[in-house]
Amino acid sequence: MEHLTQELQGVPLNHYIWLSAIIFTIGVIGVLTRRNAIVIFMSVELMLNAVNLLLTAFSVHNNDPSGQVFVFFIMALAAAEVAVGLSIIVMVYRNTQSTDINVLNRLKW
Amino acid sequence: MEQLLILLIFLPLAGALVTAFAGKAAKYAALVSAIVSLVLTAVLTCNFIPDASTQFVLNYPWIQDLGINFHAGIDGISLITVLLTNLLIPVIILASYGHDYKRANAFYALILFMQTGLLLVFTALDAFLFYIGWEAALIPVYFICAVWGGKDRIKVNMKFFVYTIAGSLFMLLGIIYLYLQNPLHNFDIQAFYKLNLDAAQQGWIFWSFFIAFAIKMPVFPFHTWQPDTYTEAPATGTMLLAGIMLKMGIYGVIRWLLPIVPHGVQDWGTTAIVLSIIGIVYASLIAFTQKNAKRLVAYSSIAHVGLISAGIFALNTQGMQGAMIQMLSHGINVVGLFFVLDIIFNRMKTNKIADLGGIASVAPQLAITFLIIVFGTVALPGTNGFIGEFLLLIGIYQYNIWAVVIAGLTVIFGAVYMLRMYQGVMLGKTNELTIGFKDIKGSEKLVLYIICALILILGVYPKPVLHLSEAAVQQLIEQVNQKLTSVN
Amino acid sequence: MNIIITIAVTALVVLYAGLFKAKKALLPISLIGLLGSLVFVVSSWNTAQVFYGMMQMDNFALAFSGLTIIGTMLILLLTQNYFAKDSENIAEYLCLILFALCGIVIMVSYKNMSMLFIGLEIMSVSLYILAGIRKNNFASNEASLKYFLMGAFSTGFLLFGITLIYGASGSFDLDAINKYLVGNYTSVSPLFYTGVILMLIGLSFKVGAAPFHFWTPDVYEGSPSLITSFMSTVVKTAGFAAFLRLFADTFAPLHDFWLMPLMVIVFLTLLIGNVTALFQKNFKRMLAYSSISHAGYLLFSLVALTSRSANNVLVYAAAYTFASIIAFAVLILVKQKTGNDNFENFNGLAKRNPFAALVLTIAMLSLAGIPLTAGFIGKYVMFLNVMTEYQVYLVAFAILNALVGFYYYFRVIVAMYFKEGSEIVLETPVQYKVVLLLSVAITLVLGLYPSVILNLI
Amino acid sequence: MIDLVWLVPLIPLLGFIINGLGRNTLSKNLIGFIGSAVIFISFAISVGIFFALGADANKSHEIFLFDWISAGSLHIPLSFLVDPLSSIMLLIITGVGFLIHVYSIGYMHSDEGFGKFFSYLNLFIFFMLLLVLGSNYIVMFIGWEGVGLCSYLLIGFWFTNSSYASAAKKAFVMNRIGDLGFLIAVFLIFTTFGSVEFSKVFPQAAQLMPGHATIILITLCLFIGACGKSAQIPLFTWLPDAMAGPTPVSALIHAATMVTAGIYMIARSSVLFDLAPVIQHLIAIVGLATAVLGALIAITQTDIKKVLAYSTVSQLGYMFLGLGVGAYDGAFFHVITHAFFKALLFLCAGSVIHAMHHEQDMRHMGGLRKKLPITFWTMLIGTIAISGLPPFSGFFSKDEILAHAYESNKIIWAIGVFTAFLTAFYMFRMLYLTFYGKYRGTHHAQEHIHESPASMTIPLIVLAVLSAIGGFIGVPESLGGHHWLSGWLSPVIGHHAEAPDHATEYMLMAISVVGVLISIGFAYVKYNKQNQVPVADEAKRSVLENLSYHKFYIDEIYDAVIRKPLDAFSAFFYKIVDRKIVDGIVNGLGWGTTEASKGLRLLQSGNVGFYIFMMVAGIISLLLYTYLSI
Amino acid sequence: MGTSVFYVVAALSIFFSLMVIFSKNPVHSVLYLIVTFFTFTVHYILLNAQFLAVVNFIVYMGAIMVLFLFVLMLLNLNKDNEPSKSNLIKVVGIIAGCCLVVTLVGSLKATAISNPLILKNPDLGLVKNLGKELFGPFMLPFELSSILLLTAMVGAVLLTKKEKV
Repeated sequence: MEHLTQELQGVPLNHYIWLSAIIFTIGVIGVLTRRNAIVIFMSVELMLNAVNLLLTAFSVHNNDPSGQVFVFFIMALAAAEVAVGLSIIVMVYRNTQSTDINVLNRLKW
Repeated sequence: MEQLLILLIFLPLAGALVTAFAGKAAKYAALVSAIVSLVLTAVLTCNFIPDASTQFVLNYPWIQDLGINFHAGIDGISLITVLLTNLLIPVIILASYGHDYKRANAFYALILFMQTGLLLVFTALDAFLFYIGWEAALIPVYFICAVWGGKDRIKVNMKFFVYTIAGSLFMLLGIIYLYLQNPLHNFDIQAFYKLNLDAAQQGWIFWSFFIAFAIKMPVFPFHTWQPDTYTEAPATGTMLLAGIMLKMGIYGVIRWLLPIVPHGVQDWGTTAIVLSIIGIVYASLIAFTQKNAKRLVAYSSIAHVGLISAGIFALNTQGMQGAMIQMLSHGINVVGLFFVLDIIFNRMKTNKIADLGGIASVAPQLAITFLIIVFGTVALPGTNGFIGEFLLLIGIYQYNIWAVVIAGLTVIFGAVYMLRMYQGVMLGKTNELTIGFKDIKGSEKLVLYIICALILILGVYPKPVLHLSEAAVQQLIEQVNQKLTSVN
Repeated sequence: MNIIITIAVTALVVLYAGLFKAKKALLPISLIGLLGSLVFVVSSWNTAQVFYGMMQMDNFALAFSGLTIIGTMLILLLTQNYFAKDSENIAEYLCLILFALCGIVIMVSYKNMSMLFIGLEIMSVSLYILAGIRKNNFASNEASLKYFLMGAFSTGFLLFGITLIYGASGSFDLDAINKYLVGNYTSVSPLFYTGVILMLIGLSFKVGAAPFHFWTPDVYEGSPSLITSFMSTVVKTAGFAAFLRLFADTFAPLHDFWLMPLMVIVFLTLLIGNVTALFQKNFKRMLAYSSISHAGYLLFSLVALTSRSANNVLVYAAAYTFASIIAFAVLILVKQKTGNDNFENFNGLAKRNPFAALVLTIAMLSLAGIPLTAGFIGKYVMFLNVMTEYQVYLVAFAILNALVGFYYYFRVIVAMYFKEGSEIVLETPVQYKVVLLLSVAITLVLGLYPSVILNLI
Repeated sequence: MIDLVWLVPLIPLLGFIINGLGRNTLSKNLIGFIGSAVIFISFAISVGIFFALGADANKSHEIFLFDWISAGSLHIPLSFLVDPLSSIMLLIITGVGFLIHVYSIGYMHSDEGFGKFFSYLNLFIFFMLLLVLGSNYIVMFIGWEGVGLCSYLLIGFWFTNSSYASAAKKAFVMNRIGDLGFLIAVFLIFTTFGSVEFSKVFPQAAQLMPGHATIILITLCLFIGACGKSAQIPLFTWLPDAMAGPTPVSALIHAATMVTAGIYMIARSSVLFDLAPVIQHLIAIVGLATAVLGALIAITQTDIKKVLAYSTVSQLGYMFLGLGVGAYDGAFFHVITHAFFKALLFLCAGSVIHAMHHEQDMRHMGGLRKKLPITFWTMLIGTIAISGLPPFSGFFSKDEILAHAYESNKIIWAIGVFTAFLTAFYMFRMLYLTFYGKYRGTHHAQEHIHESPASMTIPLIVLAVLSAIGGFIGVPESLGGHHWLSGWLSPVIGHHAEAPDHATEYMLMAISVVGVLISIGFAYVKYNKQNQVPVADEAKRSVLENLSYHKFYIDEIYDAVIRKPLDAFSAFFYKIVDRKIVDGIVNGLGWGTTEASKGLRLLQSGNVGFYIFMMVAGIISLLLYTYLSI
Repeated sequence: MGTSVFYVVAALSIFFSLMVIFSKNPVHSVLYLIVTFFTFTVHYILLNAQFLAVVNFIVYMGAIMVLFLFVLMLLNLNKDNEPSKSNLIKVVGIIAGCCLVVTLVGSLKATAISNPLILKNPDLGLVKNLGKELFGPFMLPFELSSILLLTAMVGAVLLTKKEKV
């Protein structure tokens, strides 16, 4: 473990940024292209995780634990959000028998 | 003595509250309030020393953080407009007695509320207070016109409201700008007078103010709200609009535009005069063939106001004094005209000239009073209209002779459309409709007699009124000229 | 601190009271709790306490807390009989509102990004739920899901922004960030700029500024009116307080950088909010668009950062809050009688219920920004604020929009006074009367004598 | 006595007020009495003033009443000026006015609006007196417009007839056109001389060089004013229409007094006009043209009042001719004599009309000589007077003008004389058609024809006497007189043209008298001997006759050139410019916003995917900005 | 081998996350997401953020993903019956995504920060260290997140429980 981490110290910070940005964007693309609310939600989780990773990288870079603490909060939020979000989806499904977001267009204009 | 002014300004507000809860007695309560105001104004006028100073000054901090004070006072110019307001409001209230308005308490309360707004406008020495009054006068009249108006009232009044408030918001922009320029960071008019703005600044402040005033007056081409609104509004609303409200614009120009941005006026005054004069001819021409008498009078009002506006921008004592007295005269005359048309409308349910005619044979009293008002409007010597028009024209003449030649067409055109209307409505043979016309009586008679008396008295002996404002007007013009010569 | 504790404890007490079926006691308990917190607000005035370096209860925070608490109280007063007919779980609703209020108090007082995040999320999650509490109502479902999906999405950007700022400055603490900015003014990391922009996006979403406003009309319309009133007043106020704390203080050194995007946002927000509101048939939806436009005006305080910016937001938010509460209160009354939110239902209201009509008129005048109402003072200070930097074109544009605003606000007045409507008599319950009277009194007092609030912060 | 001059206008004003207020309550006799009495009192005072002035060495008295308007440097007092010119005008106005008032008692006796009529007449007298008494242009202007008002009221007296009402309006509007000229002249005077007081303006003006541009402008404007009031080309068409009013009105306002106000004004401002020879020429030409035109039209008219009206136009042209050639006193002389004989003629015509039950068409008259003897004889005197046969009044005044014209320009004189022949012709044509030949009306009407009551005939007789002898106030030196009038007016009208030498004058007189006699003979042959009667309206006429009969189509031309284009402009401005363009822009803004609203709200598609896409687009653009700006 | 582990794992992360959004069956998406999260856990370990790695493993993969799967099964969505959006929208979405990543990275000028990541304090991500931080300066947010969780709890119950009507 010790060894492994020592080995990895050569990765430039901007590669982490790239990675996070790419994964974040993949999440965004997911949100943009999918119609299933649950999958969209999963894409959002992907975005959050990208942020988490970047935060951790910055935390290490800055040698500051608070970044990792923040990740912890984000996870707590994610948990809360998942609970609420999924119950909303379930509730909607009960009424519409669907999780397709395109069904949700009664409120417009 | 300051208490007198406080009382004067807020009495109508108190009256409005009382009236709002007076139920059936609302119209009497309103009249009493208005008459008390009139008496107060008379007392005030008697105590007024006709020099250039501002008297009865009130100055209380109001919104200190923003440099806003309740700063009001009366000088000769204000006094004329205050006089106009408090003179016409009772007349207008009395004139509304022929109608049985629904929710009369609200109706009369709104009138009185508006009176406070108007008085604020006419006495404010703090730009913010002025603006507040400006808007406070607008809201009630909007409701008066929109609730009690004709069938097209909603759309028309919306236009009126949005149009006027558009102007006033740009004025607010100008006021804020002046406030920011003012090192004292307040809205005091004297401080504004002392500002040294460069020509570009003055130019755009001129426009931000002028558009607001031009819409209110209205000056061509900002006038199109006016004929519709006048036509659709209930008679009382029309009288308030044409008789008093319109003077807010004129007063604004005199009090706030000329002394604050003299260079702006110098640069753009010609444009303003040209617009005003175009308005005179244009509106007169349009009035020629109007089929609805109310609309005709509306256009005539544009023409008359154009003359006043041109006279003010001519920037000399005669023009300005003419504007002062013409404000009063126009207020009286136009109220009279609209009242007569209202009497006719009340009875005949129409103001279409073609439907009327021959009323003079069945209602001689009305015919005579109407005639006097018409001739007051066409500025026959011996009536109030003449004094103002004469002074205005002489003022414009000193500005430019060609301006007066064109503006003077109002003398001819006014006679043409007014007499056309008079002939169409009153003369000729009676028709099936007008044969049953009942002559005026009761409150109608009283109102018309008062109006005619005012027309003649002012026409024959205008000196006391002219005297009231003379010193103030002269000081104002000197002030402007000084500013023009001192800088640049 | 004790404000949050009081509110949170109240929420828990309410939750328990709900368990014990003490329905009658719920509202009083909540109100007493809020009153208690209000007392704390007043008592800690001018103390500027800092808690754990995380929360700063300065006058800014206290003033906004006070405003949001009062707003919440008024809205809670409207809950009488509101939920009862379609749910048993009133305690939970109240509890959620109070939790959201907790989040709001955090949002207005945070001194650390983590607090902002937590506060924002407490509030948002509560609102996701509250928007959907009409479980069988399709609109409510839709509102809830839309709000949730888009909210979660925008949170991602907000977090990314926080991350980048953290990456650049090495801290979540606002003071430290500000110190970093001031210290490295010439060499601020590019990460930071992007972070600022992303945070701008995230917060714009929360306050419903264009082009991140799309959730607003749908969610406002679909949510139960009471919740909408909460969202559009208290929540919006909180959003702006959060916005202000971050941008007006911490990011102030970068003002030149984020001014441009902000201006674009302001222009778009004003335009879309006002112009779209014009053609609405549904009163609630119109209010939603109007709230977007008000967001535009509120952002004026950020266009020109002056010592008064914060207070201006407070004034504007107060004016907007009370006027909106009136509007929603009357809307709820009308809707309970007629079943939908369309303008036609307001036809002839002046006859059916003159009091409500008058009060709503004043509210509309205030929203439109007519003098002698609080709304005018709000707009005025905003205009004044940006005029100090001579943003003449912005103000001119705002004026044009305000004109459009007059048009749609007056539509309500027109409907109430000038149109003939059904003869259904509309009664005003006592609590509604209290709310309406209080709000209208505040609206007028602020309009006539705004000094009471002008120098609060 | 002179200090009491304010009573002169005030008393008629009182009469107006009493009659006006009591028009429905007082009896007709009382109204008639009051109405006439007040004028008589004024007349009496005027006579007193006249003699007092005659006895006074100082020929000019200003009586200050009160300050009327003052604004800045402009001070306009209400003050009166009593001098030879105004004192003589007072006499004419109150004297002739009184007679016409008396006449009206009889003439209007059966009219419903008797009280109203008298109050209007009194008001007219008041304004007319104000006009002549004013010591400055503004007071004059008050009277000037005031008489216009009364003219409007009295022409439209029978307003139920809408063409009468239109005639009234036309009169007022045309007067107003002139008034604008007057007003501008006043402005010019004020700015040039710093005052509008006669006593300050004229001495200053006398210092100026002749032909000074401002003076020319002032006099031109004044002349435009005079044209309106005194019915000169191009503003004369209102006067014939003004015959719509009751006949005493035509006599008083549209013959004797008001229409001569223009001459009075120019005579009053003679100092100014002397400095503007160009304008004087213009006046002469316009006057002459008007005289000819009026006479030409009068030849073929069939309405007895129209003949007199065009004759008035023509005579007014004469007066202007006189003014134009510098014979101010001659013109003024003609004003006086014209007041006598034209008032007489109108009143006679009124008497005829009264007798014929408001029949005015001469084609339905004839042979009235026996039934209306007094009317006939008085009218005969009037006709001779206007034709200019010595020693009747018209001869002297007309001759004086012609003599000066001859001095000024021979062609002008020739045309003037020709016009005089025409005058004699159409006047005698009228006389013959009315009083000679056979009665051509209905039998029913014939039975009711009777001489008018005494209240009408006495004024006729008085006026006939005046017409006959009135000329003796201005007998020229060539005929052994010493032209009292000229001497009397000399303090006011300082400069006046030299009369031609006696021999020339005799020759001129001879030519005109002979010519007139021939014309009369011509008329006699045609209308008495041959009993020719003008053909019916629709009958065919020769081209010239047609032109004359249709008044040279001037009304129609005005209608086509001025009124119709103006109305078309009005409609255009209203319907196109105002509604479509100016209002269209305003409404278009509103419409555009609404359309924008319709469009923009489609953005809110309800589709979450779309919303998010838009958000992403926004985010991308903001990030792009960031990329570009750092 | 050095840093290549990171790149391999990173590639895997990207690959699986792409699979998440492109697999038609939601259940497959969830499973790919779990795998993606696992790669994240590896990243955390590589960054020596052991506590986070554990939490990520437990919370995300253990709790959250199971919840997702549970809901999917509950709602019977384990078929790829999602009506897919039109290709146009997909293409547009992808293009938008690409633009986003380009602008995002571009605006970061990330290439400028090429200094390698150095773990200055190996204990940074250890529980002890984080605990101190969490119960020290971050005490308040930590406590307050309880409200968040409570809210979520109440909300979840509220929304999914059947009303007695």
